[in-house]
Amino acid sequence: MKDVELKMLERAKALLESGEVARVIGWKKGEFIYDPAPASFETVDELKDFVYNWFCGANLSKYLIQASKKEGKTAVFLKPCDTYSFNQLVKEHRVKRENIHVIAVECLGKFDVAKIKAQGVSSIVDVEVQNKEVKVKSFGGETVLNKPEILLTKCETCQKTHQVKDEEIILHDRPERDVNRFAEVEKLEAMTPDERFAFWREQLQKCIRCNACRNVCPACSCVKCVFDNPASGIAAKANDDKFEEQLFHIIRAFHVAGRCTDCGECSRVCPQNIPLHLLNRKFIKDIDGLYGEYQAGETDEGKTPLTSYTENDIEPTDAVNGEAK
Amino acid sequence: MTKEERIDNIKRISGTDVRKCMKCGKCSGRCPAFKEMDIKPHQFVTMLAKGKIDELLESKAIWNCFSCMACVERCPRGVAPAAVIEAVRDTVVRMQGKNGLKAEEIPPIVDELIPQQLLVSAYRKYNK
Amino acid sequence: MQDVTTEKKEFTPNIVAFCCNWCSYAGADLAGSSRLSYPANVKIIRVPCSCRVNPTFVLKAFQQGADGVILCGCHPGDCHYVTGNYYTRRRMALLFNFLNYMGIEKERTRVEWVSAAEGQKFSAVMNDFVKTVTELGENKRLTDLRVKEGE
Amino acid sequence: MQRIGVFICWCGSNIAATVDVKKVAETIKNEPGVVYSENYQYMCSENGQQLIKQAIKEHNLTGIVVGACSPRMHEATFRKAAEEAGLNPYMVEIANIREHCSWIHKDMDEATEKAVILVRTAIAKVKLNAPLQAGESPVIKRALVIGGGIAGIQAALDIADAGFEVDIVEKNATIGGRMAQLDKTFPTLDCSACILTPKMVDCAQHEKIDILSYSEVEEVKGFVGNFNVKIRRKARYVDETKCTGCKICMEKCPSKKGLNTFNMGLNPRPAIHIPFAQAIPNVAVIDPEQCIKLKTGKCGICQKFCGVGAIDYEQKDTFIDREYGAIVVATGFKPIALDNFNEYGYSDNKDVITSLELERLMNAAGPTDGVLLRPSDGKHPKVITFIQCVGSRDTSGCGKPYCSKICCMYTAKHAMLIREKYPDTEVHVFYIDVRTPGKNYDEFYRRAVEQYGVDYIKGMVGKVYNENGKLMVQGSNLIDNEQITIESDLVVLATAIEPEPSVRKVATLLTASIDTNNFLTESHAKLRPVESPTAGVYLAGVCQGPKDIPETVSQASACAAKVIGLLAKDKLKTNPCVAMADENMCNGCSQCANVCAYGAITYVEKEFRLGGGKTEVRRVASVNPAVCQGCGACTVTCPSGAMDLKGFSSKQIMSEVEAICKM
Repeated sequence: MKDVELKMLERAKALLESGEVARVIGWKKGEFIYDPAPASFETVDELKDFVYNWFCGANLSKYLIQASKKEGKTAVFLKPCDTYSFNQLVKEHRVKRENIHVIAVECLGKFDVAKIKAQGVSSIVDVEVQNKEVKVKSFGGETVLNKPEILLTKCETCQKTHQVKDEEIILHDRPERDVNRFAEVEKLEAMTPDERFAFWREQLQKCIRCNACRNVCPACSCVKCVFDNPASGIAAKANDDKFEEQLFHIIRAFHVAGRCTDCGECSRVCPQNIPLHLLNRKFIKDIDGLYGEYQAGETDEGKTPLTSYTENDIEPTDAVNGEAK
Repeated sequence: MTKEERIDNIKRISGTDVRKCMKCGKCSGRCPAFKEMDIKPHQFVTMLAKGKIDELLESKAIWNCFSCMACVERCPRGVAPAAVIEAVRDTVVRMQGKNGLKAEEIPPIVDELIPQQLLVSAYRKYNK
Repeated sequence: MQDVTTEKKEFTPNIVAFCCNWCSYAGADLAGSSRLSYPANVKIIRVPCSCRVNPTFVLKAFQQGADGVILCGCHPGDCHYVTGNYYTRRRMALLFNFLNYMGIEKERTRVEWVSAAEGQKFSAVMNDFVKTVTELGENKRLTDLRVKEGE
Repeated sequence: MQRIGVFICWCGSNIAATVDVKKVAETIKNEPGVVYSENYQYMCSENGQQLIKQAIKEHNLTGIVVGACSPRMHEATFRKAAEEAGLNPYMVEIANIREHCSWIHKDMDEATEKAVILVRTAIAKVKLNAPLQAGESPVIKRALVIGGGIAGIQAALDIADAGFEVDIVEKNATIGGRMAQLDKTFPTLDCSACILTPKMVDCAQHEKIDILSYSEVEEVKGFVGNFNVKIRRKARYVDETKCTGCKICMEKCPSKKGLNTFNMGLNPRPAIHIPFAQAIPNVAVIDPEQCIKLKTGKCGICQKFCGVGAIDYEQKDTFIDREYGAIVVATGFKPIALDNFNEYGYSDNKDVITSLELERLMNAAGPTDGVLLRPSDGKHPKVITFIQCVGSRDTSGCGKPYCSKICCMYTAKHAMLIREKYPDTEVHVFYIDVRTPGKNYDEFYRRAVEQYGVDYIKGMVGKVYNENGKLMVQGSNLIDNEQITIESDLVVLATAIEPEPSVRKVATLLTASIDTNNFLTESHAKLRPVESPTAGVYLAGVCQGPKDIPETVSQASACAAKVIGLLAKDKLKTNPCVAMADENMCNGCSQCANVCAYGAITYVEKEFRLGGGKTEVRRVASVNPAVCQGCGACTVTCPSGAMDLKGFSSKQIMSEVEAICKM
């Protein structure tokens, strides 16, 4: 991972020094190794804080909405999953493709520090990875963990590849993987309606309406959100009843339906650990099942499933009955 | 059972809505047993609709019907005159109390001249 | 405050029907002029096209105490706005599936295509929908309890 | 503060019978915002509207709600009344307490309670109404007529005589339609060609009329006043401008085995042909399925003999794009297929024919040059039996549930003409009811019975079977309560008629509503019988329902009157309830443009002040109010709710939902 970071640093310096770009968007060191934060570097010496390690899970494409409006070009490091969101933002004219210099950066999966801590390791200093083995160095010494167990949820089922790039920094190829990302969704669908209702009641009542999911989601980047627009009739700042907990997440999932690239950021940032990706994946599974395979963000133009139709789509009643287990 | 109840009972057994008949006469036009019948198929439907079941119950026609279902096949309004005739016949047989024809009685009287149709029709008529 | 503990008032569901102005609203009018009755607790809101119905309206109806929401539109291919009902069909198929995924009974929501000449069908659909929702009982899973107890 | 007036109509007893109108008006009085609440027997009457105008002036109302019949009936009436009293017409809302309440509920309390809720819902909406101004859009002064039969011809002539340009698009090689195939017409026994062909010639010679024969409508865009239509000119393989109609090619063409569709397939015709003598345009057409040259590349005889070199085997379909202000649909009808009616033996007996085939047999230009001969052996039929209602009035699923309306009259016509021309022929007619309403119709039918001795039998035919060369027609005679069998030489079936199948495609193109029998639905069965609910589309002839020639012609002229009324205007009021984007909230993500069926949404780059002197250029949607039809698809696709629909805004509908759910 260090070799990739070095190469990225080199490229960032070169791009800034040559003036080809006005800024580079990447990650900067946080307090610890496991909390790097997205950052914009305008000058070479700012780059001393630059970092790219196993904890850089954030999807940087959303920051490009503002960046592409600024003067001069912006370079950005995009992991494979981020590139789908980037394409989707270009398709929706939120990001001007010509203002962005995309550097496709290698990603072999990112770690979830909560999962490492859950295995009893604390005060992590460094991490070394040898394909499936992860050596975690901490004050208490060194422990070896199994990589698949500490991956971010979104990385567990990741089969994504870079969809767009102006240049790339890929030093190790990633093993092919065949995994059913809808397993969880199918498990839920297999439940009875009462069990499903109980499951989601239990999850959604944890929602504190902090809007972290909305603020991080590339597809959820309206100039003014419908929940902040009094003319919409559903404007609200807090969930002061169980209905509004459901309403917020149903409408958010519906708005991103057909546009959500399944980048998993919503679940990653949710402070209450609500598996929000299971909501979006349900829409994705239904769209694939009812209207044909569709992966948002594979291209940067054309219509989405909810803004297109065929003369003989399935009738809603059959869709629901067909689906209901 | 009052007369009204019997009328409704016959209507229910026939399983057909006699008011849908538009009096076109196609059923009678097609009925092979028309000549022997004292009350014709189209009359059955109209008289049942009007509730005049006494004549129907005493009629000879309920026994002449072959149950060949040509009238049901042809009716443009989806009415089933044969079912009405059969319903009246069932009522008469049930009113007699005994079950006219038992299955085991058939083999001895069967010979190769009897058309299959007649056998089925006889069984329908007398075994209730 | 309605006393819930005593013998429950025989449950009559509250149904909101969104009808498109060109076909199903005209179908409802024809059902009216042909005196084809359906339960009084079905109330119709006129929208220019079934594609005007936003999922937020459907959810708002449930929040305000509706027990069933039905959308009526023109038969696909006959839409006055050419493609309106094609989008409705996709949106509602996905929304209903999603509500069902969240445990909301799938019988509470329905889409029916009723043309201006189908008064008979409109009345039959409404009677059937009210019967289905009545058997299902009151909507307890997607509603704002304050609204029910409050006003 | 809102000052809302509510007017509850009795509609005579239609509403008052099951809704306590006084109680409704009383309860509504204490609704917040309501300053005036009245009930009256007939709100739509002159003094009903006077009541509204007075109330608006006296109580200076800011909005009114009328609890009455469906808005589809009198919304325009009440809007006009409000406008005359100085109130913006779009500050009016209708609560449908008749069709959706009084007429379908029997219990007084239940209906009254529902009426109150419906009125309350309308009040909730009117409180959020904004005054709207109808926009304007130009009218293109040209009409399109789809279908060149008598309906299309009559409509085109009337419109053209008013000075407007008209295009007739006819899918066959010649105009004339079904009427051209008839021999005589009831009730006057005029020869059909004699009264039709002069009108066809008028069309051809009228400088305002452009006949596009052998063509079909391919695409329709736009809306009333601004239709943009793409028309496909099918390849004739003959140059219309050169062909003189000399018919040498027809004589020389070796491929003669084709079925003459004009004569209902009763006689053959060559691959290259002119459908009938008086065809307009009098130009040949080649049937590609039958032409040896087009199928195998050999032959080409017609090209050799053509004096003017009009034959062109390379001709391809061409497309033309034209703009129209109004469209008349006159696509006509055809007899139904008789596959479900083998009890009449149509498919296995040549001498069991449909009435349209009889028209051709009796027509001088027909396959037998007007001499009525049996198709099987060409002999004179001595006994002819007619069977009425074949496939009509049939709810069993085999045929059509409706009465085809014209068969009783044309069967009486056929019977009369046969008895007059061949007095020694016996004519029987099996009928269920003879339906000959209107002027001179019943008298016409009675002449067949009383003067020409046609035997009308009240009863229906159960079976037609062939017995040693004779057609045995077995049926019931209900008057004599007998079953009779008539030995006939010829059996004529009065077959049900159905709209031309291609009308379904036309309906989809025009977004005109159509019913399950493929008849186009009129805007209002009694009050607007020749207009489709889709503005700018008019219906003439059997495409709207079974009818005879006199009715078709009057409907065609009615359509023409409507079209002339429309084209006479320079500007058309456009629907103000159109979409509108709030620029401050718009993401410029073009999801809305993706779902707009009319292409009414475009994008502009605009500068927005961010405060602190900084500005930002953003791409925002802008709706063209003249093109937008107000369907609302974009308002739901727009995640942020920036796109909203005037007259049916999200807030209005939300308030309606809230009011309607309140117990």
